[in-house]
This record gives sequence, C-alpha cells and structure tokens, in this order.
Amino acid sequence: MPERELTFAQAVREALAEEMRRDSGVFILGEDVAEAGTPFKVLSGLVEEFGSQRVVDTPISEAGFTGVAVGAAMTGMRPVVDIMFGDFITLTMDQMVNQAAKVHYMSGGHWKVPMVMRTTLGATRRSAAQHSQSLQAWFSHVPGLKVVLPSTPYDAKGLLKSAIRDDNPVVFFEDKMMYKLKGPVPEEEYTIPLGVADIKRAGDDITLIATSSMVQVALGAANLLLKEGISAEVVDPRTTWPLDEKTLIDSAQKTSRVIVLDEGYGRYGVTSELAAVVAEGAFYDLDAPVKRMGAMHVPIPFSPPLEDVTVPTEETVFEVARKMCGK
Amino acid sequence: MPERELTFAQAVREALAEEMRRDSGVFILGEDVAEAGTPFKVLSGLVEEFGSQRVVDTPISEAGFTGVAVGAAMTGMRPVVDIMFGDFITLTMDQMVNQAAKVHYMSGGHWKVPMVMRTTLGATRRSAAQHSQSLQAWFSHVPGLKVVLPSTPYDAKGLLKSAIRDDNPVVFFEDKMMYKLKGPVPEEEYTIPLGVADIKRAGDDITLIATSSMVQVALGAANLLLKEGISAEVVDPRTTWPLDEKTLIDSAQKTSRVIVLDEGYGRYGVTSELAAVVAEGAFYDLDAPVKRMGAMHVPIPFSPPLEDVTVPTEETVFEVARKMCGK
Amino acid sequence: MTIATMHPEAGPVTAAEHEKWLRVYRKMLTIRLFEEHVNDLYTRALMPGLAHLYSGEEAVAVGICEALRIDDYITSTHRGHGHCLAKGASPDRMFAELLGKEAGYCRGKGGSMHIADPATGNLGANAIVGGSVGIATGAAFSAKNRATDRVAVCFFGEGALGQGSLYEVMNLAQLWKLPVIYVCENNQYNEYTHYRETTAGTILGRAAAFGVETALVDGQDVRAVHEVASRLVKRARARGGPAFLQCDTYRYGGHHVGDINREYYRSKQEEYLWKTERDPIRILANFLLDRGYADAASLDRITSEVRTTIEAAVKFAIDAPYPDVDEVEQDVYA
Amino acid sequence: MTIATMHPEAGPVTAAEHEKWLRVYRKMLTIRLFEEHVNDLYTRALMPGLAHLYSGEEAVAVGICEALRIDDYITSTHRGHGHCLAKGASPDRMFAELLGKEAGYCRGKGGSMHIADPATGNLGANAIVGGSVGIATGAAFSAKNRATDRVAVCFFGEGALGQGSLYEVMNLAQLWKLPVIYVCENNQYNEYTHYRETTAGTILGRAAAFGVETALVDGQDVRAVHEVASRLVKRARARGGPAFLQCDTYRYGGHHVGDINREYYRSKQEEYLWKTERDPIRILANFLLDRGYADAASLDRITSEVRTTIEAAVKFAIDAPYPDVDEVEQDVYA
Ligand SMILES: Cc1ncc(C[n+]2csc(CCOP(=O)(O)OP(=O)(O)O)c2C)c(N)n1
Ligand SMILES: Cc1ncc(C[n+]2csc(CCOP(=O)(O)OP(=O)(O)O)c2C)c(N)n1
Ligand SMILES: [Mg+2]
Ligand SMILES: [Mg+2]
Repeated sequence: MPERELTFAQAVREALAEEMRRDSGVFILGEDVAEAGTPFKVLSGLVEEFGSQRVVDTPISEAGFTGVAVGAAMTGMRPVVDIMFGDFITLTMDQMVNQAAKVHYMSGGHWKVPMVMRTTLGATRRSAAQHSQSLQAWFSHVPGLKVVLPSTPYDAKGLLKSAIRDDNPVVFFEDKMMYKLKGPVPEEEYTIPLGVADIKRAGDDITLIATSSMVQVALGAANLLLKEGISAEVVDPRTTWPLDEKTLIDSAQKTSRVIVLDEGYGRYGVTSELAAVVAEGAFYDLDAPVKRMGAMHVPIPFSPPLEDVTVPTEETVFEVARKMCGK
Repeated sequence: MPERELTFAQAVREALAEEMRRDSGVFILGEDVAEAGTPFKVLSGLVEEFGSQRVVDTPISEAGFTGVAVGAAMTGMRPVVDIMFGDFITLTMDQMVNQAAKVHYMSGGHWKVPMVMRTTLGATRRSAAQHSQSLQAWFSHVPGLKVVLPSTPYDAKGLLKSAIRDDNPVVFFEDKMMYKLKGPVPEEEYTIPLGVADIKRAGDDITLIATSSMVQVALGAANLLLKEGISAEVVDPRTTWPLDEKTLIDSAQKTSRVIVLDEGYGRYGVTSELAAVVAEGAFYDLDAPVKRMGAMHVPIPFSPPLEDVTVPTEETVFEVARKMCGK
Repeated sequence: MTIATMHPEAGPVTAAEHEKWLRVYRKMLTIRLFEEHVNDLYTRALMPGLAHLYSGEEAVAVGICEALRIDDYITSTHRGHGHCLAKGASPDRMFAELLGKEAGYCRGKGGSMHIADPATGNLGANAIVGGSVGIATGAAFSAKNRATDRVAVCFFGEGALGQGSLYEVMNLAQLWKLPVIYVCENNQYNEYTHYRETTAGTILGRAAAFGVETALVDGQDVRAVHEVASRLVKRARARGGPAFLQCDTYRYGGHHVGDINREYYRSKQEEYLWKTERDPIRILANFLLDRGYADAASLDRITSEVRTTIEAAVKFAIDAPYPDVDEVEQDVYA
Repeated sequence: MTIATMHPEAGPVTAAEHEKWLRVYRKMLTIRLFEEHVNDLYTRALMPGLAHLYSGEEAVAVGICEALRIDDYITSTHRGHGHCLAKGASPDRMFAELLGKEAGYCRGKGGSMHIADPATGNLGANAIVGGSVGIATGAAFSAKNRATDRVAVCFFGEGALGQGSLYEVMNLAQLWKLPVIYVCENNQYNEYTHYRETTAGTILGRAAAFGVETALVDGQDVRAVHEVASRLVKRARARGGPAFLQCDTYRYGGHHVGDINREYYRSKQEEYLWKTERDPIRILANFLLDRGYADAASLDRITSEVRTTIEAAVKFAIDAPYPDVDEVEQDVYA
C-alpha cells in the first residue's frame, strides 16, 4: 500500500480534529476560523464537525482573545488560539509573556496554562513588511513558553498533537508558503515529542541546521551540493525551546562545518542562539566559523525583485556551503 | 577643579532638559511623568521648567500613547516616551515594531519617525516576574530600531542626547538599580554617537563584553581578577544596534578569551548575538569557547535568596573568568 | 449624536457648488475605474500579491477628503486606494506602487497596503487593523502643539472596533481636545464575518462613552458625508475636539481580489441590491442631472476622460522599471 | 444602569443575616489589620520590596466575595491582599508569601503582587494594570463552556480603564454572554494622578457601550456593595451575561508603602475626611450596633481575636524558612 500523502495544511487540520475528538476541552479561537476556515483555509471543515462552540470566531482582538485563552486554559480547557499572521503576535506579547509564560512559576506551580498559539511566519508572498515577519526569536527568548517550528506535514501533525497535550503554553509557527507542501503522513496515530531534533538528511561534509521554511531550502541546497561532491547533513531542531542541543552539536562535531538557517532576522535571532550553542559545544571540532543565514536586516519590501533577495534560497545556501567546503 | 559628579538619574534628566531647551519639538509623554516625575523620580523638576504641554501625563495606555508618539514624530515633533518598567514594552510592540520601525522603509524613505522610548531593565529589586525583565533582545532583533544600553551617568547623558537627535526610533534602556550610581559628567555639552563601543577598562588576558547593569558587575569582577593576576578588559558595546562589531572582535582577538554579559535572558538573547559575532569574527584567535552569562532562564522569582541567583554577580563572573584563564 | 442621512433643501446654486460636485463626481469615478484596473491587473497576473478594493465605498473617502485641506493629515487602511486618491495621490504613481516599481509612492517598497505621501498629508495606509489610530491621534497632537490648525482624519473599517488601542487613543484625544476625526467605515464585514457577530452594543456608544462627539451618516451619499464631515472638520479646526463619524457603506467585491466565492458569508442578492440601489456614483449622478449641473453627455465625457487617465496610468506603471536590487538595504534608517 | 447607594428598608432580622454581617465585619477587620502589619513589616525592613495596601477599600472586596461561592473565580491586582483574603486566603500563608517564604501561597516566588490560590478560585493577583481582564473573561468562558454555573469576578482599579484590552474583552463577554463581572475599584487615583485627568467621558458609559449591564455603588458601604453584587452574580449565574460594577472608594495610604509624601497630588484634608467620615469598617460597625447585631464589647472581642490571628500569622511568616535555592529552576514548566 502506498504511503498516504497530506499537505501541510491537511496535516495541521487532522491533528486538530483528532485532538478535538479525543479531548472535549480542546477548542479553537480566532478570527474567521469557523465558516471561513481562516484565509489560508487551514481549518476548513472543523466548524462543521465540532460546531461553533468549539471553533469560535472572534472579533479582531488579538490581545483580548489570547487573554481569554489564558484564563480558559487555567480553568480546565485547552485552547488553540489562531493568530492569522505572525506579525500580529506584537499585539499578544503581554498576554503571552507577562501572563501565560509566568503563571505557573509565579503561582508556585499551582496554576497551569495548557494552551497553544498557532501562527504563521515567512516572506516571499508579496505581502510587504507587516505581513511577512518570522518573529519566533521573541518567544524563544521567554522562559515558560515552548516554541515549535515544523517543517514537514509529518512533523506538523505529530508536533501539534504534542503541543496540544502539553501542559504549558506552546507557540506553533507555520510557514504560510508551506501549506500546500505535500508529504507522507501515516494513517495511524502518532505524536512527536517536543525537544527532539530530527536529522532530515544525513551527510558528512557540512551541517545545515535549519528551521521551518529553511529546512526545504537546506534540502534543496544539499541536492545541489551533492552534485559538487559535497555531502551535507540537514538537521532540523523542530523546537527552538526546548532545544535539542546534543543532536546539533553531535552533527557539528562530525562534519566540522556548520551553517545555521532560519527565516527570522539573523540579528539577535534564532540563528544567533543556534550558532552560539554550536560554536561553544563543538568549539574544538569546527574547521570554520559557524555561518548564519537569515532574513536580511530590513523590513520586508513589497517589490518582488527586492523581496526575493531578503531570504536565503537554495542557491545562496549552496554558494555559501560550497565556499565553506573549499570548493 | 574637581570633576562634577552626577547620578545616573540626574544625567538622564540633564540630557532631557538640555535637549528640550535646544529644540521646542522635544517633549515627554508617559504615566506620572509630570508632577510625580516618575516613580523613580528621574524626571523631577522638568514639568516645572517646561510645563505640562511638554511633560505630558498620560492614562495607563502604553499602546495608545506610544502610537501617539509615532504620529507626532512623523509630523515634526521629537517625542520621548516613558515606559515605566521594561516589562510593559509588551504592550507597545505593535506600535514600535509594525509601525515606528517600518514607516521610513515602507514609505520609500519619505516619512521619518524621530522618537525615543525610554524604559527600564533589571532585576534584584524584589519586584518579581512582571517588573524585573530585561527585554532589550526583542527590539535589537528588529530592523529600523536602534537600541541603547547606557552603563554610566556619562554615557547615559551623551547617548540620550544623540538618541533624541537621531531621526529614527530609538529605544533607551535604563537599569533601574543604577539610578543612584554616581559618576563624572562634565559641565560642557557633549554627545556620544550611537554605534561606538567603549573600552571601560583595558586588559590583556580576558575580555568581558558587558551591557548596561552588567558593566558594573564586569568592572567589579575585573578588580577581583586582578588580585589573581588576571588582567581583564571590559568592553561596553553601549548600543546593541547599531553594533560596533570591530571593537568587540579586536578585543577578543587580543585576549583570546571572552565572556559576554547581559542581564536579559541568555537564550535567544543579546548574549547569543554578541557571542555569535565574536565567535565568528575572532574564530582563529579564541583559546576557549565564548562564554555567555545572562539571567537564568526562569521568570524572575520574588523570594530574595532565589532572585539573587538569577543574575550574574561579580563573584560568579570572577569564578567563570578565573577558570577560563586556567587559574 | 447627530444622524445625517438627509440634506437640508439646497439653497441657490453657486458656481463653486456646481464645480465642487463635478470635481467630487470625477474623483469618485477615478477611484472606481482605478479599482477596476487593479482587479484587471490581478486577474491578468500582472500585480504581485493581493489588493483590497474600495469599490462601493467611494463616497466616504471623497466626501471626507473634500472637506480637508492638502496639509491636513489622513491615515488609511489595507483598503486604502480610495483614501489615497481622494487625498490627492495620482493614479500613475499609485499603480506603480502596486506593481512594486521604483516610480511608486514608496519606491515599490510598500505596495498596495502601505501607500504614503507627505505631499498630500497621507501618513500611510496600514496593514495592521487599527494600526494607525495612534498615528492619526499623534498627528493631531502635533498639529495642536505646533500651533497649526491642521486636522487629522483616521480612516478604519468597523473591524478595528475590536482593537483596544482605538479606545485608548479616543480617551487621549478627548482629554487633550485633539483635532482628530475617527472615521469608521462600516461596510458590514470584517473579512468573512458579519460585523454584528463581532460587535456587541452600539458603534457610536463606544465613542460617546469617552465624551467624543459622534455622528452617523449614510456612506453612499457623498453629499451627506461631505456635509457632516465639513462640520466636524470645522469644529476640530476651531479646537472643538475630536469626533467619531460612522459611515454605513458596502464593499462591492470580495475582502480582497482573490475572494471570489462569497456566498457562504453573504448573498448575491444583498450585493446586487447595494450595487443597483445604493451606488454612490449613481446617486451623485442623479443629483447632478436633477439639478442640471450636468447632462448625460457631460457625464459621459468625464467618464471617458477619467478612463483615459487611468489607462495611461496603468501603462505608465507597467512600463516603469523595478527599483535596483541594491535599494533593498536603503531607507531602513533615516 | 442602576445606582445602588441606599438600602431598601431591612426586613425582619434572620439569624443568617445576623451571622453574615458579623462575618463580613470580621473579614474587613482582618484585611485592615493585615495591612497594618504589612506596613509595619515594611517600616521595620522585614519585607522585601514594596506592597500596595488596600486599607480603606475593604468593603469592595468583602462585599463582593461574600456574594461568591468558593469555586467561583476571581482575578486581582497589584493591590490584591484584600481580594485574596476576602476570597478565603489565610493570613499566615499570605504573610509568608510577602516575605518570600516557602510556606507562602506561591512558595515565595510570587510575592505581594502575585498571590494565587486554586483552592479558593483565586486566579492570581497581577502586577500588570489590566493584565487579568482576559484571564477573568477566559475563566468565565470556561465556566460556561464546561457547563458549570461558576462566575468570574475581575477586580481592577480605575486606572485599568486606560488599557484597551478591557474593551476588547468586554465586547467578547457580551457577545458570548459570559458570566463575568468587571469590578472597577475607583479609588480616585492612578498612582499619583487623579483619575479625572486620565479618564474622559464616563466610566459606566464605557461598559454600557458594549451592551454590558452596569451599576454604580458606594464602595464604602459593604451592604450596598453586597446587595448589588449579589444581584449581578445571580444574573451571571443564570446566564444573564456580564456586568460592570463601579465601586467608588479611597485608598487611605500611599500608592505603595513607600509613598509617604502625598501632598503634591492630594490633600491631607481629603484623606482625613475619607478616613473619618467614610470608613467602611466604622459604617458597618454603626449598622451592627444600631441593629443590635453587636454591642461595643462584642466588637472589641472580634478585634482582639482578629489581632491575635494576624499577629500569629506574622510570627508564622517570620519564622518560616525561605525556599531552597534549588527551587529557582522548578516550576518554570508544568
Ligand atoms: C491586527 C490585525 N488582525 C487581523 C488582520 C487581518 N485582517 C486584515 S483586514 C481584516 C478585516 C478588517 O475588517 P474591517 O476593519 O471592517 O475593514 P474592511 O476590510 O471591511 O474594510 C482582517 C481581520 C490584520 N490585518 N491586522
Ligand atoms: C501596564 C502597566 N502600566 C503601568 C503600571 C505601573 N502601575 C502600577 S499601579 C499603577 C496605577 C494603577 O492605578 P489603578 O488601576 O487605579 O489602581 P490602584 O493602584 O488605584 O488600586 C500603575 C500606573 C503597571 N503595573 N502596568
Ligand atoms: Mg469592514
Ligand atoms: Mg486607582
């Protein structure tokens, strides 16, 4: 029997549907999540199965309904909040950082906040500066939160199920350009633990540590590198927090050369942390400085020829890797 | 004539007063900034000199009045917004990041946003998790913003004057535990350019790169190290963006050993970036991995014995440095 | 609160009045034809990304901007083409911006949702719902504190009533008596959800609670819009304080150009009725004809002139070059 | 809107009534004496950091919590000791928390501004002004959707009217008919600024605009507070929807224990009048005496019992150990 394939969007939807069937406390809260199924149509069909009590359309009040989710999570439910564009998390920072992330600790472990915030990241959609950011670094900086960055339909489903079952606030970033990406997803139930990196492709000469959208870019670059006789290992941390440092460092020690890729801004970003972890952990094994590649340090421009140069591509990663390997 | 000494708070106030006298467009906006002069009394006396049209008390509406500052800045004024505790920047992220930081670029260079946000950082004040954060990493991550972290009265005054004259949105973080720190501040006018690091103490054996509150900690540690015969150089970047990479890397190349210190969380924080920059720039000169020291990855606890271990101290820095130097 | 859906009987015809309504007609038509071409560029895959069309709502932007001076400020929204054109932007540079060309208002960096133009007091369209309420209020703060008599108009859809910052700034505006007018374009829908499902209580009550002057107007009737806007602008200019104007209106098309199948959230019948019975351009045309300000031929002539301008503007934009790739790192900092 | 500052004439005395008002008296006194000791701990430099005292406002917390069940929810503020005690927290563990001791409600990790206690439905004090309005609304959402009849009460100072999220959640609460009661403790000051300088329009209008039921009550009169709270709680429990209750009150001391010189923002005369003529404990005492529910001796007895409890609680807290330093990394994640 051929393996079943789902799109990334379908995998997300299936994870939600399964968890909503399993646990009546799980519900969805967000703008145009019900009949519209979100502008990306990721949630299509859920309101038909679960009703408008569990797939709840909200006003355009990101701060307000994120706060509602925190309170609902504390009192026995498992909200999954939908923030349409990752750029709008700006409006939820107080509720996520000063409330959700700290409630468990501040209360001496007495209250819990089992909620998930699903949101998006990624540029090159011609959506300009306020709809193209990849702001995962902010939440990764905050103790009390977990941050998930799935890169395949398989991972999206397994990680989302774990995120929903987790007793902590978890932020789940989906690359909006990846929703139509297809990949194998088994029929049988499975979950993927948070905090375990995945070697997406084994290799010996160079390690490409990549998150979310950049995993596909890294895999593409690895293909190009192979033609030059360079064997690249692609490592996907899958969660920036908790972070599976060991798998990253092991790979770096093996290959001695590392590029770190994330679609967020490189400066004070996810690549800074991953590079620092690798540079420290594999200090005596590296043949070259860890190279970081992220979004150019500019607001994302609208104009296509400009936007296209702001994010790493297979070709630019290939070029950097080739040079690092001395070819 | 003996050098004049001012406290950090007085230096900030003097910078504001001088700039307000120089430029009638400069004004202050925030909660309890007028008669109360803020809870930290940093602004005492300004409303008496400049009146309540230029030292403007606001309702408790951080998002709202930050937005007002953006609009006022675009149309010919130079607002200095006061956000009492750095923890409350959560409420201003949309206005600062999606608006202030991007207006100039999105408008093709046509509009400018010459505003300053002054806010605080720092723990150990027994203020618990929602009043003790040092969130400078978030703004440092965002293109379009500049971020200043003064560590002495002298720097505070000179950098704040530059920040006010800058045509971009600048975030200015003041360590609330440092307001009473005294230091020399000349009577004559001066400014300090943004983007120039300062070697706070020269040394040969190890570099301590430190920001804001951690500069004093690093200087204290350097004193302790000297007694062990270790000569530590203390480098203060003064601004995390623009970042004076060269001075940091030069020092690292000279000493071969680097500790990076910042009171924010280490994970995905300022220390990640500084460590990554040094590890890359001084790759061939380092004798040991760059060591990062920041706040422990926990919400800041209230209980004094717990809070005290969450941030680096002279002693902990001394110990780490001593070990790195093999003593 | 005042409800302004009717006009006082017209006084004697003046040349200025006559000219004004013809100018208004031309502006509304410019927006309509502009948007038709935006849609056309989209369907021909010549426009990158999406755009949110203003067709059906022209009377709001034009009626209000006609009450403003060029040095007054506006802030606009994701559905901003109408506001920008009404405040004085020219179609050629607008189209250029929509295509990401260097000749665009933002050198191609902003696109449809970020058109800004200091020359016409346009502080910028904004892709964050409610994102510009602070900016407009700040411009009014600045206008007052720099002792000018400029006024700021803040356009937003009724969806922005969900954003708390609107209430924060209305409080500030009223405390400080700022010359800002909050214009709520109630086109009935927040994306794909009817506003009644997202809006408890009343719209005007939300401004009145802060002591802000409120008014409601039929947003399809440009003369009614203009009349109440003129009054509120005059009041603001004279330091009378902020106002909130609700304009009931309708967007003819989808939430954006790609929103084609809309029947799950609104009926074709509803759209048909608005387009045929409540069209703002037709309502004004009837008035012009009734009053003898224009005849069918002169209206046709205006239409064909506008069409010519718009077509030339499209061509200009299509032919214009993209910015140089090096520009990507320019203008991050001033 | 209803204004409840007066009581209907009392009906026949019942034993339950009698007992209730004595219990209420004891609770208010507990808060008052608790706070006196907090101040004392501060001046003796035994308490780390600062605290915001509730003295003067006791009738609000007690009058409202007396209308709640133990499994109902509350959220509290930086000025939270009164709410926590009124909802059922015990003084010993409260003091322990204020001193950062392991026996505290939060194992010393929260301190004065973060006391929380699942056993009494206390979702937590909150040091962000307006920070808990979403949490309370979410608890009400959960109460309703899990088909319980619990109610959530959200306490906040009038300063929180400046926070936009309050308006966002009132809209949600009304749309979804949630059992939440927003209690605005109008003690006249936002820190060092009189609320009229920060609050345009009216307070109740801001809730009424969303269709939320509103009421105003004299917050120094615990019986008035209790009466209107009981009605609103009953209504919420019966799925009647959210309400907003403004309680006019006064804080006797500074914004926090260190705010000693207050004359630049309010007069000693004003403080004196509130303390002597509007003291909530004295007002209730007079009622108890008038009705013959108590005599001077029995009130004295209550006072000395409460004093004994509070003093024992202080001693418990002072003697209690700090948490082990290793605990610092515990409970970051569940
Ligand atoms: C803060 C924020 N949340 C969500 C969105 C996504 N979004 C874009 S337009 C829109 C609906 C806006 O409705 P309305 O304000 O009525 O304006 P209209 O589109 O009807 O003109 C939404 C939800 C956004 N851009 N910003
Ligand atoms: C978002 C936020 N802004 C500012 C503060 C600082 N602050 C603490 S209490 C307070 C005043 C609160 O006034 P009010 O809500 O009336 O409560 P009260 O102290 O009078 O009980 C302020 C401004 C804060 N804690 N949170
Ligand atoms: Mg709308
Ligand atoms: Mg108050």
